[in-house]
Amino acid sequence: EGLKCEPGETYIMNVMVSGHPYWVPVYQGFKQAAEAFGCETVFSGTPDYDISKQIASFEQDMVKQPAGVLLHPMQSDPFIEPINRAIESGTQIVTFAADSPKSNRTAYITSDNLAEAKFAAEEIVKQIGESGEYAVLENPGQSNHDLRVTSLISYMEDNYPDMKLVGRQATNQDSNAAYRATASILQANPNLGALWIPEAGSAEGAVAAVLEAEADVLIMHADITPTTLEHIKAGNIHMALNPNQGMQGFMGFMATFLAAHSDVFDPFNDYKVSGYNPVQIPYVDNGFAVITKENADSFDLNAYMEGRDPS
Amino acid sequence: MRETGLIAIILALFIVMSFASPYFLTWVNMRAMVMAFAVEGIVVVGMTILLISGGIDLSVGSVTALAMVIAGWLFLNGVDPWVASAISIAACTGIGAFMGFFVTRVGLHHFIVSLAVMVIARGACLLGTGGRPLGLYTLPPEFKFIGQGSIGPIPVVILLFLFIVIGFDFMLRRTTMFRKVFYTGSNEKAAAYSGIQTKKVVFFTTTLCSALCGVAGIIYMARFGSAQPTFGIGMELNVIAAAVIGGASLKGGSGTIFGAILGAVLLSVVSSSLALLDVSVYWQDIIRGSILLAAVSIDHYLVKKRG
Amino acid sequence: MRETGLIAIILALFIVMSFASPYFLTWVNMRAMVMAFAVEGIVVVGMTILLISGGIDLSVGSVTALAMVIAGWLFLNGVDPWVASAISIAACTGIGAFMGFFVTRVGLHHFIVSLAVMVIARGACLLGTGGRPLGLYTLPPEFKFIGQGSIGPIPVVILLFLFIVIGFDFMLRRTTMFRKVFYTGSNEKAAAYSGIQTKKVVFFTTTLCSALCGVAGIIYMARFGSAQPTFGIGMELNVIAAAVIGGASLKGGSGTIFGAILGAVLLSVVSSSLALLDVSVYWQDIIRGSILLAAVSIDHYLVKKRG
Amino acid sequence: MTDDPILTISRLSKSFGPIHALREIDFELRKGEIHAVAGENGAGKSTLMNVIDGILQPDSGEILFDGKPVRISSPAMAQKLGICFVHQEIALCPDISVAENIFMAATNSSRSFLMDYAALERKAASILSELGSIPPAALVRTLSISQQQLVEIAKALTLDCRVLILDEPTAALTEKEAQTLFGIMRRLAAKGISIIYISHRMVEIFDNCDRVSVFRDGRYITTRNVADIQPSDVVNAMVGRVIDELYPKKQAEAEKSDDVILEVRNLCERTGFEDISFDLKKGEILGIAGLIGAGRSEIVKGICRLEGEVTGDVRLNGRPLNLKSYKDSIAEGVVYLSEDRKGDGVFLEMPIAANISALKLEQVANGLGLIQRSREERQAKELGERLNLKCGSLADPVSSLSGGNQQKVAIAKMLSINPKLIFLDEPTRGVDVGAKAEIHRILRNLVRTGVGIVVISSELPELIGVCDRVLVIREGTIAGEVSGAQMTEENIMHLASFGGASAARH
Ligand SMILES: Nc1ncnc2c1ncn2[C@@H]1O[C@H](COP(=O)(O)OP(=O)(O)OP(=O)(O)O)[C@@H](O)[C@H]1O
Ligand SMILES: Nc1ncnc2c1ncn2[C@@H]1O[C@H](COP(=O)(O)OP(=O)(O)OP(=O)(O)O)[C@@H](O)[C@H]1O
Ligand SMILES: [Mg+2]
Ligand SMILES: [Mg+2]
Repeated sequence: EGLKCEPGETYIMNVMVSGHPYWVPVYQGFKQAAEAFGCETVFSGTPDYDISKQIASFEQDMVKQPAGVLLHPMQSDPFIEPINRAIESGTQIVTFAADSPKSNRTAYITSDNLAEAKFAAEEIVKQIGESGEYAVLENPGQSNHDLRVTSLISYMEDNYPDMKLVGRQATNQDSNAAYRATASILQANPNLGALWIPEAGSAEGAVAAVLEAEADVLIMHADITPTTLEHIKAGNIHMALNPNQGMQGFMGFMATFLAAHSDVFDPFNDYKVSGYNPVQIPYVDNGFAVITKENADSFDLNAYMEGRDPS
Repeated sequence: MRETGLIAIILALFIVMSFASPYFLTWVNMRAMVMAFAVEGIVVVGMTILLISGGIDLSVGSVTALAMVIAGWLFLNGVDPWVASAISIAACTGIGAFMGFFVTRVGLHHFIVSLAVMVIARGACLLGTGGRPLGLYTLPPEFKFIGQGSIGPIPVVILLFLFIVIGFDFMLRRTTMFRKVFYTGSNEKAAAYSGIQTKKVVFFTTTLCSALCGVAGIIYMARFGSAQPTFGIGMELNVIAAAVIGGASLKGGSGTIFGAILGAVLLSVVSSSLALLDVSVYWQDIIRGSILLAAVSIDHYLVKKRG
Repeated sequence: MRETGLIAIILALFIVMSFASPYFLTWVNMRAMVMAFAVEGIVVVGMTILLISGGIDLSVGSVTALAMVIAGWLFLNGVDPWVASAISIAACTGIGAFMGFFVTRVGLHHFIVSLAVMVIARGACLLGTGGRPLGLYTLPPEFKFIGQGSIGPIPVVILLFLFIVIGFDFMLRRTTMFRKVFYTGSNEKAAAYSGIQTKKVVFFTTTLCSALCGVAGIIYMARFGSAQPTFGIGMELNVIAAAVIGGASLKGGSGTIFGAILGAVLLSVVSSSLALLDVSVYWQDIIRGSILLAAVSIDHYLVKKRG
Repeated sequence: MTDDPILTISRLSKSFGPIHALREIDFELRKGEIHAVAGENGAGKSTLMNVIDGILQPDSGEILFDGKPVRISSPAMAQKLGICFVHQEIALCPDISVAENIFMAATNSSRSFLMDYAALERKAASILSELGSIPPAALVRTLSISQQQLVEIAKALTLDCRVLILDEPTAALTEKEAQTLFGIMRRLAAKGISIIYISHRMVEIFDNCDRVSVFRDGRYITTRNVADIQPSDVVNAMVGRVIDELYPKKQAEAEKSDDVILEVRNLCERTGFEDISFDLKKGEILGIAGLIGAGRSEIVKGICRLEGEVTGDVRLNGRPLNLKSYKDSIAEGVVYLSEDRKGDGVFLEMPIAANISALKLEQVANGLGLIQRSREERQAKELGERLNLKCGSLADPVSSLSGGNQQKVAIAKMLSINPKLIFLDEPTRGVDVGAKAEIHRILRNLVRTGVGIVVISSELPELIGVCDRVLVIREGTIAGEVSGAQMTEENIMHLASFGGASAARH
């Protein structure tokens, strides 16, 4: 009765590249919320970076008729039809970290990449001044990384026209490629003041190059790995912006669960005649954490996972 | 038949799975499984023919993505989607001809030429989209039909797939034109001595493979209603693996489309089964690789035993 | 010398680049460029020898990552880092032996065996780390020295790289043991008819390649102070490309380590140059692929012309 | 036969880098004649044929076909003119059936869209039945070299040709198949088809050909009517000097010994042969004869542990020979020269010197296992000179050599380790008269120093000329043995075809 799961009521979290550590704390948040309501959870998806396989795994999830799926759709449009079909057959779908806006999913939980980029830009300006040189590494084709980079660049152009973008290299999360690219950027731009990196894998290589060249460059990046964490502690990386993955999973579950239990809610609108789910949450920002020397110890994922079940 | 062992292995997997999971033998699951490899299966056809002729193509993933990007870009710029698709397939065919030129005229190895083209085509995808997927939900429904529609209970994608597979399988077995592909791959010199223009044959198979990537790209576009510049990364290994599991030789001269498709089925069934059984992701790859190795070993043993 | 053309192309690139950018010919840039391919260069050595013997290995990227993960995991569990490294290299050697077994005893093709092992090793990386990178900054400084230290102005990594390259280049050219690798790859049957135990040779080269991946993984670990389960995805194509550009034949029987390293240099110089010139990322792949194709064509032309 | 030429070649030259394979060659082929081409190994015979077939392009010179100048740009074009070519080196598709191989050219030019496998196999069977028994549906990969040679010939016979080129077609054929082939050749010639026939066997030339052209060092020497000359004239023209005797003196009575070098008892192999027992005595050269597929090669390979799972006793110089692999065999000094030089005899793309040293690299290495280039080259040079090897540089790949010279490399490889016992399977396959005599002399000298020699040959005159005793194999068993005056072609052929019992009745 009330907001509680029936025995066996199951919620699935479906992602692509399911071995990626990013999902680990998200799933922990998802699971913790589910436990609070007595629900079961499954971590699903495809280990590959392959949309056909993710769609197949999503459709296979449906065979089990779960109450809801928290979905990270690898692409938005291809999932419209599968999502709508799932909802028709009684499974509620909420998207996270990537959206399928034209589908009937009831909610979307994500980090605000623009806010991250804006914060990073302001921090860079605060540290090296309003006129200086900066460079970015990027990962074209991956939308959240792309957004972090492009919005930082346009924010700088709009607000700090004297900040000069001197290098822009694709490194695709490969630390060795990042090492090579950073080394070259440093060579070509002896006055480089700051480096913005949209993910942690490239940051590891970039730090190695900066340290080797003994350059005085401010490094900021998004996401976190144990190695960049240590570099933050050692002062080699200025700070990292880490999306609040726990909140993403927790809110993701809440939104899915609430959509599946929408019978508790009778809002003042047309949902009964139009037939949509009354628990619509267009957009939830899960926020991000700023990791610095001071708070770094709280962001050791391995320490966090000590004694917890990853699946 | 060369493929008997493979069929037995797949059947065994089916039997095990239908006991392991009540969902396995459902219509929805079967459809999802076939849909997951049908379009890639079209590329497998092209790759198999190319392998038989003694070539190889690492660019299939990029070229498939480029097909989506070209057609999508044209459509967004006002071109009729059917015309855009035709142009895109023609462009992919041109890429194949470009590779064929470097292989047959300049004399480079397929591996290195297609590797370079893989990088170039991926770059072209990025350039054409600015790295962001193109949303194509405005594609007209009659176009989307080829990717999303069904005729009766059978998705159009699967019908297209079967049409291409059966057509090429028949031609490869029975037509004089495609027999030359075998001769060329088996011993290029012997084929040339018999008057076969082996360079033309290799040029043809190289071009055909890219053209089929173009077709696959268009179907993907209709199916997904979008064009993703990063689509198909790593596809080449999957596709080659399917052909090799199915009995194609990397040295050229042997292989069948039927076998290659069975190879693709095997890979797909294993992936789907692991997902269906909720095997931990941390174990999935290990199991997947081990099953692959075991299946190929068993098949090899059975083929050898039969002589 | 087979490599003259390649050297000329690299020199030409150097000359163009030193005009295009004043930073190109600096000591720091040169050092960074060498550092960027030195460790992968060790894998190139193993791959070249394997290619000469007629094999191929797609698992190099995963096995290198696994080397990092095994050593890192042991270290985090209290094992002395040197011991952990030795165990890790031994484990990689074991993986090579495992592949060698399937190739020489079961009779499968290198391609499919190493593809399966590529998947399995990647899975093992995920399993060993839970998908999370292992932070290893607590590695003792004398261990980190092999990845981060310098002797005089020369980084230890580069010294190790040179040591391995020169050592194997010499052995491959001069020792009876490695000559048998050429015989086996050139014509396996003729080698068997010369009393060479070709299976042992192939087993050896397969194992050696994985062992060198182990060594590379350990050096990477010391260099980056971390073990990333996703490290080295796609490395195999780069490594094979380097060997092939350097004149190794995918059919076996020919190739040199010197040439393969020149191939790696070429790929690395092109990448570094594009970064140094700040070429738009959307154009980089297109330019990179085109230069690769042009370089291989020119080299091929020069080799052919010389006869 | 008429005097009208169908093919006229004038002042044609072709070089490979520094090597002048053909220098201002003249050649004329008349309608309906069988025209032999003779010359030492490396004289340029195959190169000329490759030019005629459009595989190679000449550097200069003119080709007239049917009186009209032509440029033959590819084998396809040659086929259109009606030129068919049986290559010296077998070039078949291993993974394809015999029938498809035979009709590859027909398939290529066929206008029909679909294959008609039934018809192919039917037609293939009828052609093959004339030549020997080969199942048309078998994959070529499973055939022995001699059978492949027959398929290669069958291929050319299916074509509608006006000029048929046969480049040493009988090198791997036994007498019986060779005679069948000659019959076919004469029938074709009678129909007006012109045939170019290349062979190092003078008997074949003089029995079957109308005219003979001789080449030496890439130069055209002369063309004569066979009726007007003697074999020795041809040999003299080829070599430029007189070869006094083709075969060395046989074992003298005084040299006979009862010491047994090799003793074979009850050797069996499940699929290949059974109950093979024989002795090889000191001082004798033992020959092994038999029809195609009789199992001669298999027996010898079985003894060396190269192939098959063999049971039975083998003793070398009185000691039991317990070999596990061919490596052990080499260590014991027992070596095998393969009949399939391209398939398993040489490393085509590796240097000549590296080929010759392959059996025992330790011989050219120092104590540390490092190969000494100079020693390797010296070894190759010495053996090359002994065998009259014609090559540019010893660092060149074997593929750049003429067929006969490749064979010499394979022989040099065997000799490099100073073996105790050598099995030679078709040792002089494709080797010219001069070098052949030289090889025979070397074999005889080796025997005198106590080395055991067993020769398998399909060329009966060679067996009879070189061996002191000949074993005849038929369907995997020993059908009989001949020696001394009994060693005649008739006796051997009879044993090979009908076995011992009927031979006794003879
Ligand atoms: N591809 C090649 N590259 C370099 N040299 C070659 C090549 N092919 C042939 N030659 C050389 O050309 C010369 C003529 O060779 P060819 O094969 O025509 O001789 P042949 O008369 O057929 O000899 P054989 O009786 O041994 O078959 C030889 O010196 C040979 O080494
Ligand atoms: N690789 C193979 N696979 C299958 N059968 C083979 C193979 N090699 C040889 N054979 C068969 O084995 C039998 C004996 O072959 P072998 O080569 O020993 O005969 P041979 O007396 O030396 O005759 P020749 O060499 O003239 O053909 C033949 O029937 C042949 O077809
Ligand atoms: Mg010849
Ligand atoms: Mg034989």
